[in-house]
Amino acid sequence: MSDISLLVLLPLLASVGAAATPRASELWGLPATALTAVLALWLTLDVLQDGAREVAIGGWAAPLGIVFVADGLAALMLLMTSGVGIVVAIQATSWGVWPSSAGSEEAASLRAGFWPLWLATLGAMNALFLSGDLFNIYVAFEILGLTAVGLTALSGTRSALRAAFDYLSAGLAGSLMLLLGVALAYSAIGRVDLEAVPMLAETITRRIALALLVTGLAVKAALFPLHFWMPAAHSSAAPVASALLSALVVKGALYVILRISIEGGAGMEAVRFALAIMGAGAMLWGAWGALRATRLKLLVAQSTIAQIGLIALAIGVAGDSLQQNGLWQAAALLMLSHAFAKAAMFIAVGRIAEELGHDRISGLNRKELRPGAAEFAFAIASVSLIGLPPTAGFIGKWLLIDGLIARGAWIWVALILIGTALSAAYLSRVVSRCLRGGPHIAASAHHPAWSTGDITALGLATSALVLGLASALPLTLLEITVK
Amino acid sequence: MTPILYVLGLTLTTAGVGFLLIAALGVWRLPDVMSRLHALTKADTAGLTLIALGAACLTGRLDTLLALGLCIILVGLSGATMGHLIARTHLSETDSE
Amino acid sequence: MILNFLALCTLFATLAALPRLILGPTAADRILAAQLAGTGTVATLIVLGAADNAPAMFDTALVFAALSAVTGLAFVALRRKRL
Amino acid sequence: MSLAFDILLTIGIFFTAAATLGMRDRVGSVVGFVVAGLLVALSWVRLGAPDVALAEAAIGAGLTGALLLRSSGRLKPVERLISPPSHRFIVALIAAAFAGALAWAVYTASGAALYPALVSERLASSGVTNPVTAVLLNFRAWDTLLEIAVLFAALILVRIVAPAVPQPVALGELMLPFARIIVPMCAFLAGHLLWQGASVPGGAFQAGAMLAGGLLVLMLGGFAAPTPRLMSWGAMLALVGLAVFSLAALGAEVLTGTLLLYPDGTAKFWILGIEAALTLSIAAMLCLLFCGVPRRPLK
Amino acid sequence: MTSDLIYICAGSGLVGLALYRLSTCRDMLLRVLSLNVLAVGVAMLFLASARHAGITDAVPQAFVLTGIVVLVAVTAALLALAERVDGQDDE
Repeated sequence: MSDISLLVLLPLLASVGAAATPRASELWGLPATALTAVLALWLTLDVLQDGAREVAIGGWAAPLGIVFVADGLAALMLLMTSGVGIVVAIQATSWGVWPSSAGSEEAASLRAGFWPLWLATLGAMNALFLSGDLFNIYVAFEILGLTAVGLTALSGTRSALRAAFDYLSAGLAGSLMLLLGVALAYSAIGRVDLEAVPMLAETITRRIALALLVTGLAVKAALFPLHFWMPAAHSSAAPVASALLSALVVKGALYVILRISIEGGAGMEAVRFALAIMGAGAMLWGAWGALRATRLKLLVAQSTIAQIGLIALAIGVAGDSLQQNGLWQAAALLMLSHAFAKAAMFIAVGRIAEELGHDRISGLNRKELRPGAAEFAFAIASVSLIGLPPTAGFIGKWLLIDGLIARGAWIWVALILIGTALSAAYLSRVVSRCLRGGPHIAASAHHPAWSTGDITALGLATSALVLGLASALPLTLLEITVK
Repeated sequence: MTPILYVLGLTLTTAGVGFLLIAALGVWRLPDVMSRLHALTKADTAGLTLIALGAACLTGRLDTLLALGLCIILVGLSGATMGHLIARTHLSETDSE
Repeated sequence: MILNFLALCTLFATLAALPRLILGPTAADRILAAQLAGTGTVATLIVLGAADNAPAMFDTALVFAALSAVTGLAFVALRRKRL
Repeated sequence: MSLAFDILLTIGIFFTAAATLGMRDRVGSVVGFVVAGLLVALSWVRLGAPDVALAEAAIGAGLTGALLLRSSGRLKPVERLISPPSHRFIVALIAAAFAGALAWAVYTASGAALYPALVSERLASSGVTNPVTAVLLNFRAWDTLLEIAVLFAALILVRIVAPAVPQPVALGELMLPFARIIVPMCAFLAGHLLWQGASVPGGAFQAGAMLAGGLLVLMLGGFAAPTPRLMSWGAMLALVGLAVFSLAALGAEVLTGTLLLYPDGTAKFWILGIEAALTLSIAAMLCLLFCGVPRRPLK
Repeated sequence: MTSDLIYICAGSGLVGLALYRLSTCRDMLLRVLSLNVLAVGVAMLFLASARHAGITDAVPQAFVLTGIVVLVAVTAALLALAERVDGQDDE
């Protein structure tokens, strides 16, 4: 059995197991997540050593069959998913899924719901990253869409259920747009594997197919102006679920957009330009929303819109892979750093809200509480999201701006800098309130007690920090492509 | 295929289609639910039976006879049952109003 | 040729259920229209199968015939509960 | 004449769909959608896709209608449409333009046929003679595996959301002979479709949907109330499909070294075995999607 | 070829209709139905472009079959969510 097929089937089988034995679901969930992480690491080492791999499933080569493509980009994404996933999974074991507000029986059944969903999400994301076929990507997205909605609905509140409905219907509309693009691709060139993408970029009618594909993906990635479903879904879910949704699930769609953009070559220029414009709009719109947000979770969700915009902009301006200017590597690196930082941020927010009993931003500085580890983790994650050195976010932005300056595209540089300034502004709304010491803190104030939430949030946030120091590794990994 | 079978099949099918059209007309034009129901359940089952028999003659193969015969039984059965149930539901609904 | 015309007629009979479906006025009328459309579809499939000499269509007709009652049944069974 | 048939059919489909989406009456919308499904199945037959027509018939006539009717009784009445006419007019204009562009793009995109030659060339070594089954369970079996995972994911989502379990009432004596004939017929047809799927249109999905239809008749007729015990057995059966398919995929890999590559000459048995498990499992999953999943199995 | 054009037009029309309804209507059941109509339109486009020399290509048929099963799963999930959203204040 190869690591590639197990990367998908192991989480799926464990998910079946966890669904069949709800009381022992953690016993399935943790080992399977850990094992998948080991497999991802193994695959990455393999790719580093022997180069990219293509495996024809069932021995049927593309275009008729489906091919697994394990190149550097896919390996990096697998590693990112498993890395964030394992930490969030650890968080889920001790903290439960939803803090004490629900009865213990209720909490137990919610926890039993979490594991099958998370494992199926993991399997679907791995299938997505490895897939070399557009229709297969559509099917993987449907699994992902359903499990992500399940994670949203897990908390069971009315607002979460409403958000889950909107999420699922928007997701289905996006999938159907994607499928429409696949249908058009089929009718134009008679094949739907990823090799078809460069051919799709050839004539104007075929580019409609590409545009439809990217539109569908943009809905799934919550890219402005198709993000309408996202703030409610991400902010009303339970914190662990929000972390997974915001850090990982949207990356699936961004990854496919990046993959299509790389494969598409020079003919995709118009689509890429549109992506860059949408990305710029998202940066401004998300920042505006985050500046106006009154609740902490909503602020973090809005900041995800802005960060997705930045990544989309990076994909949009990257051009095709033939220009070795490192811009698309910047996009991949930004995805990586955002995954770790955003997961850290949501867990930290959950922890802060648990401590305070609410998540209103205006009530963050309380007399009787000193800032604790969660606030600290939030601050580190903010540093990474803003893109200050030495984080991975910084390296990503640096590569991006460097490439753009070399090309003389000053407008984009200016937009990115404005976006960075805005992200500093809205994140400092929280950080300044959290970390400000001073006379208003009572002498008797105590630090919150340590809990797993602090450790996992700190762990994720420091990973984002350390990734910046060790960013040579992902960059070498990204060099490895099939061709 | 013998001409007699062909002509017979065509006649049966045409008659069946006629019944169906009458059923459709009934559902369209009759004034109230119960009379529509009455017209529909008889006419469409009869129409379908004739059409299926006609098709069996036209294809002239024995193996299709089984499928077509089952079609007749199933449609007749569900038509009768559903007609009864819909009528009952409708009556109980109008009674309770 | 004649069979194709007959298929057209059965399709027309099927579609003739639509006004009743849209106008109602009662829910029973709409279910009735669905019943007619179901029978009409089975008939159309049979005529088409005879016209193209493709007995595979009879299988589809059979599936429709077997399941044509489910919608009506669901209506009756779940409706009565709520009264 | 067949052109006239196609035109009448497509116009019928379009207007039925438009009426469905335009009606305020919930039962009307749902029944309209079911009727549109009937017509759509006819159009699949016309387009030369009997496999798809069978699936549309089995799922559209059975499960979808029952599911939508269940919900139509539980949802609040339709809200007043809030969009102002000017907005609606602009949206209609955009939608029409989009549809036009789409039709033009599909029509002018010259269809280079790549798959038919490949499929017919490799059909002999696929183990079955129905090309659609060969694609579904051999050439692109990975899609099918993930599709079963989609059903599974929907099932765990429904378990979390936990809609109320439908409680149909007994419908009287008349139902008994009806169910006595219809339900065995559904089971027989399911077996028939499963078996013949290897060579002519049919297969696991159609068979599973057919079986689910029979179970729905049992349930709605009040003969088999969805008790918790029954449902947790059903849930186990529902999980079997994904497990068996995944394990078979891995087992094939152990034997041959490639995922989903069946050992030489035995493809037919693998495919039939997988299909048999999938049929039962799909039937169980579709039924549970209708009647809800127990949140916890009984102690 | 002409009959293909008819079905292409019908499929596109259904897609347009569904998109129109999706963006003008907030009612949950109608949105679910719109999404289903959208899927039917996409499937029709798939199959209408699948006919080559009188034979329908098997691969898009398999795609549409997969699409139908996926759609019924998502529809069931959507309806379950909608029922809970609407039913919650009754509890």
